[in-house]
Amino acid sequence: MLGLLGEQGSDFAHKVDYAHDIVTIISVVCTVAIVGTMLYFAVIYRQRDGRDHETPMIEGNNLLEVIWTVFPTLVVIWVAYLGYDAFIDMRTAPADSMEVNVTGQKWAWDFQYANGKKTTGELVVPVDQPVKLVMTSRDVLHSFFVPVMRTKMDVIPGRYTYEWFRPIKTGDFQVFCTEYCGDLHSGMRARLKVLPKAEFERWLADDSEERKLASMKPSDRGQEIYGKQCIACHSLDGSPRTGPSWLKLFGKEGQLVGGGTYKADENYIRESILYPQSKTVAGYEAAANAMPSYKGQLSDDDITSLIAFIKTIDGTQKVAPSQPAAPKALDAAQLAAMSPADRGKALFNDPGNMCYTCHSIDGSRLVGPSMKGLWERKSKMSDGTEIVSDANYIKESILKPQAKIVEGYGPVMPAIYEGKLKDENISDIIEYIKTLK
Amino acid sequence: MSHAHSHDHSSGHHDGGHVVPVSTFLKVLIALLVLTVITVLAAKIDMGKWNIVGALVIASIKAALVILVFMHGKYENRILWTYILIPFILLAIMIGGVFTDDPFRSHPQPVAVEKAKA
Amino acid sequence: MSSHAAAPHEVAPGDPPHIHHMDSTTAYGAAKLGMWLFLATEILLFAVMFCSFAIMRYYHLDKFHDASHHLNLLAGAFNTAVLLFSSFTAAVAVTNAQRGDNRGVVVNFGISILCGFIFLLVKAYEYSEKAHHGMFPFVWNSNFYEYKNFLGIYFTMTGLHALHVIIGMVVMFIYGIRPAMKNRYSGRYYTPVELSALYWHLVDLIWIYLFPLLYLVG
Amino acid sequence: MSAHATTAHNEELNYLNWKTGLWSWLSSTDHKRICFLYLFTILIFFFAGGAAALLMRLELASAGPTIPGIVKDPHTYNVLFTLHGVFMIFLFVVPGIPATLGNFLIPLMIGAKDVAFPRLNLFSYYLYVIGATIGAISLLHPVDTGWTFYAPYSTTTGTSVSLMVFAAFVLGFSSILTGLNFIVTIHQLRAPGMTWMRLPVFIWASYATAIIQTVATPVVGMTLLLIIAERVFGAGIFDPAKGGDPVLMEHLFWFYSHPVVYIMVLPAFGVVGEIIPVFSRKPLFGYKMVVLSSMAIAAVGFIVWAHHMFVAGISDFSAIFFSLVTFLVAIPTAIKVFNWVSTMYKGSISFSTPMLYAMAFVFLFMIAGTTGIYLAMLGVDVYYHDTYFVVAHFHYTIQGGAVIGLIAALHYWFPKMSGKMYSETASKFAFALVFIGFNLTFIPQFVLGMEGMPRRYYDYPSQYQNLHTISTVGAFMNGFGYTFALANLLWTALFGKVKAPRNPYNSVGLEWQTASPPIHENFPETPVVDKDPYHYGTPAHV
Ligand code: HEA
Ligand code: HEA
Ligand code: CUA
Ligand SMILES: [Cu+2]
Repeated sequence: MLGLLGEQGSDFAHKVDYAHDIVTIISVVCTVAIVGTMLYFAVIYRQRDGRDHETPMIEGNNLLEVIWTVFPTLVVIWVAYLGYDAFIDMRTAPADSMEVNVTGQKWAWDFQYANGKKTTGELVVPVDQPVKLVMTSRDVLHSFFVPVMRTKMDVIPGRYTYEWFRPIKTGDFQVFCTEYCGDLHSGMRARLKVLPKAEFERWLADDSEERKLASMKPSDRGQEIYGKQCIACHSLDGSPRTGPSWLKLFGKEGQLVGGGTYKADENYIRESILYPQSKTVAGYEAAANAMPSYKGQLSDDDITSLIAFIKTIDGTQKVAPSQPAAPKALDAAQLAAMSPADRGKALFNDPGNMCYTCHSIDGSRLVGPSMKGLWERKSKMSDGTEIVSDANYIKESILKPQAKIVEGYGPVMPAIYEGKLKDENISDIIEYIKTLK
Repeated sequence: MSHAHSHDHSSGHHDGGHVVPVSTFLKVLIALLVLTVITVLAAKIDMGKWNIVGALVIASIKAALVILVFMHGKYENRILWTYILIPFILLAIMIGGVFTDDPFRSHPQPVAVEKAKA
Repeated sequence: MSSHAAAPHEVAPGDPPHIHHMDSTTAYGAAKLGMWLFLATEILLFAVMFCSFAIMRYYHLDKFHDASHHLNLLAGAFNTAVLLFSSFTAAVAVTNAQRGDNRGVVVNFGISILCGFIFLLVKAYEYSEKAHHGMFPFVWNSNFYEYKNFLGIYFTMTGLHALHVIIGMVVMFIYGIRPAMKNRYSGRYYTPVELSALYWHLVDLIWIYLFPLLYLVG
Repeated sequence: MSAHATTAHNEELNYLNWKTGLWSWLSSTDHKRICFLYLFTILIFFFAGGAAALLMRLELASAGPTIPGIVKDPHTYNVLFTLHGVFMIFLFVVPGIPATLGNFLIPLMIGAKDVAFPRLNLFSYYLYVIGATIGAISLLHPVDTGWTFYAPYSTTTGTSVSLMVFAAFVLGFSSILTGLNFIVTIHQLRAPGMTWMRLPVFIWASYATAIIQTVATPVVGMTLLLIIAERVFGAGIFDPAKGGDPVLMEHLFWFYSHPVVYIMVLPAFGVVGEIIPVFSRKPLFGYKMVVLSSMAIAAVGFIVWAHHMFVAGISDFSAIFFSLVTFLVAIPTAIKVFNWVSTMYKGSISFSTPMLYAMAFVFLFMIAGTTGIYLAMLGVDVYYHDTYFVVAHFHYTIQGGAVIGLIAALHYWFPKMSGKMYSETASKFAFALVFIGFNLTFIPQFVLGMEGMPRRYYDYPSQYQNLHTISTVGAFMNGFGYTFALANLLWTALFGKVKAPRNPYNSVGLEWQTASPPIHENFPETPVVDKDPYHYGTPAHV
């Protein structure tokens, strides 16, 4: 009715809002009536000309007392019921809920699906499907609050708690941490993405992310993990954050809290990741317990990669905090209904293909050449030849990226599209490129 | 106690307290020691969860004896009794309130994750 | 703990001290009510521990059972008897004071304080025994890690209780024994004796619950 | 005014000047002087906490870092709101009305010469000072836990939590001893004829408050000690990593910290109950019900604590139980509000500053109380918990209730306390600033809460920015208003020229029947009471 709480995203949101509306109306009416009466009395019984007038000695009235005891009692019973009613829905997750494991830690949210897929900072769920979040924490209390879903629950170390909701619309929504958890409490946010069902299924089955990690060289993979898990507390440029900087960390020696010394070799770093509490670098007493253990969270390979990355840090690296929200992926039915050029655009922007991360469409130079004006452009190759970018050239460049390299660019494009993109996909993409004049 | 300044402690002593004979105290001491022995013996028998109930009941009898006789509780007025009882009532409320929580908590389990496909 | 126990000089021994803002009957009632209120706060201090005990025991029932068997039952029972006896002598001291028997107050409170010392010695022995086995704060032996919840509660509760024993002994000495040695008390004035004794009974009262909970049922 | 029979010399001697020198104040056991000791100390912390609030508000004025020169990182912000909360709650508002006005008024209103244990009273004050000092020492490495000290954050963070909670423990004992003293005073030292049903409602409210202070505070004291135990030797009671239960800590904390909100507001209720009859020239409507409701609030206040924990992971059963009982508090509070308003019916109402504050109180407390009802509703609180709606709710209750009540009282009893009359114009101007500034600060925060803005956030998404900016503007106005109101009183007390008469408002209260300011032991001779309180008006009209 009043819409005070904003957009409704779950099926029980309207119950909460209804209870909220009712109590709002009651409160406003009561306040206006009481304060109004008071002001009315104040005006009509005011002393005139600063002179006292005679007043009756009224000491009370039993009937009135009964009325204003019973009336609020009835009102609060009503609103208590409304609150209870909405609450019970929130606590009763349907049996067919899709369960997702949620883990809070300072200061990020991790999600894991039944098929093993993991994400950080982004919870993706299908629309119209009840979702039950089973939550725990690695360090201190957190709280998972999704305003549009009208739900919230504390996340407690050593225990599991749950909350659930049934999204009624697709979209991108805000998630907050609402239990104070330390320095970056206000930064501990996440996105909730509600996708159409089919699209969600595709997203869930997609494991290219993991494969990408597996195919990377260790130090790059370490860098990737750093950007997701470690960046909040450890800088690369020597500046202090919650924890020590990683600049020239490898091999460094120093003092520990409590008197000992350390040398940052492989074993020390491994121990610090798995058992962060066991040693604390002098000067970081305040953060002694700040770091959660990554035991069971990072695999041995992950840790080896991180160490490989740490070995390379000399102050030149720049890593952006993880994951810009990727553009939307579409489902097959939607794709079929589109024009070839639009389809190509969608493929170009599909998070599974990620062409957009290296190729701009506005002429600017990213990792690879821009797509703007590419069609039938003449370019010089690294071996000195000149080539017109026609359909064959583009197709070859997608499937066998290392075959020809444009002068001035590195041989960095991964050969991952063969078998993944079919001929018709490629021709769609070419149609799209044609439009980028 | 409405007239605080009036002498409503009626005994002949100025301070107005009740004098309890030493023999009464002695009897109570013996009772307390006997009850202690009973507690220890009762604890040797395994009665499951009744052990703690039994122990607490006996302890409460002992506590009552101490309050009533050693501490002159028997001879005190209503106001004092109110304040003697309040902490015990609050203790009961505290434990009662906390026990509306822990034993009734749900224990959801995280979903078992399939081994990630290679 | 009445705030006016030190007698102004004009008062004859045995008479209540002169207080400027109330008569002595009111003062007696006030002091006693005040003391009982203070005892109420002490009980509530321990209430938190009892509540924590109940919850921790609920979660770690088996560990509590096992851990409680590591306590020295004999020492605990002996200490219970010592405290009960000291409580008895404290109660007798009040009767003494009411009858104007200042010597009795000195003797009986003296015995109570002595019992307090014995209690503390036995407690210290128990603690050192625990420390020896690594079941003590700061020197935890990881073998007993699973008893930590029980032992954590055990040490906080008994430690806090021991602190109260010490306070009680000091109070009985300052407000009971010292004035009594100067024949301060009589049937007309014995408030500090009664209040000190009340405090000592509380120490006993709490132990009455601690003993079975910690040593017996665990 | 025929009471001027005493000699000129005698008239000049009062509790303010019968002994002079700083030491005579610092070592005084006179309840009226102790009132001033408290008043000055708590106001220091009010302004310190207020300064922290203003810094917070500046930082929040826009999204992202706003004043990086002062609040240089999120940690600094976290420290600020912790200090703000701890100062305001433990050092300002809990000792607030009880220890200042309670001290001044209880003996005067019941016709006693002093409180039951004057030296204990002074000792409580020094305990307070010791606690405050320990708290100040902890500022070397200031705490960042929030005033709630939730485990396991508080048991693991590196800041000096142990010192700060120990400070709170000591402050707690100060509060306990004050409460104990007042209970005994009210029981034992009433003047002849001052029966229970003739006690002014401020005394009843103070009595209810004192009971809460005495029996609730030890609970938080022990809980805080357990946090220290957890930090020092790992007692394993609250820290889940050691098998403890962090939610147990929350239970124990709120077992005190809910009742504590009534420590703050009950005396303010009492103040309003004193002011309205005087300025309406009518007896307090339904005296018995007002008295009863104070006691009922104190009692019911002990069984509702878990309404702060609806989403803390407590069982659903527990949440439902505590939600239901929470609503019970609304009923006695409602009774009070209705009775105050009815008192004005057919009155002869004048609008001195205290009356304006009292009427503002009724308005602000309606908002405060009704938003409390939102929060007590389970489904709604799940949404609102730890959002700015809660922040706005409790600033309305504490500031709109307790602080406005305190300021109203300081104005109302000012003539008695200082023997001077303050300027009505200046105080009404300050009132307007406070009233407008306060609403401007916190109404936007209700809206922020509705939009889901979480509390204890250093930074926020930019959609919330406009409301935050308005709130910041209001905060400065509000702070200026308080400063002005209190400075006006201080200035008048020191340099004011207008002497106050014995009974400027023509009140029937016992405290007004003695000189302004009162003599050292209050009354030349013990008064005898033979009338009900608030016998204003003409009986014939019934
Ligand atoms: C002086 C302080 C004070 C007072 C008086 C109150 C009064 C009330 N409070 Fe408030 N509260 C706080 C201080 C106070 N509170 C603080 C400090 C916090 C937050 C702590 C923190 O987390 O940091 C808090 C938080 C808080 C919460 C937890 C919110 C959360 O964290 O999720 C809840 C939930 O139930 C609540 C409820 C109430 C209720 C029902 C009342 C009732 O007593 C109000 C009753 C009064 C009325 C209802 C008005 C009069 C009634 C009528 C005229 C009748 C007509 C009206 C109706 C029938 C609706 N309060
Ligand atoms: C008595 C209780 C009390 C009082 C009076 C106040 C007063 C104020 N409070 Fe406070 N507040 C709390 C108790 C109180 N608060 C508590 C308990 C919390 C929760 C803490 C937590 O989460 O742990 C809180 C939290 C809190 C927050 C939420 C922080 C967050 O969650 O991130 C905010 C935000 O706006 C706020 C603002 C204010 C403002 C603007 C005032 C104003 O009314 C202040 C008015 C200003 C003055 C009285 C100062 C006047 C001083 C000067 C003019 C001198 C200026 C000098 C310099 C700047 C050097 N408070
Ligand atoms: Cu995590 Cu706040
Ligand atoms: Cu509350």
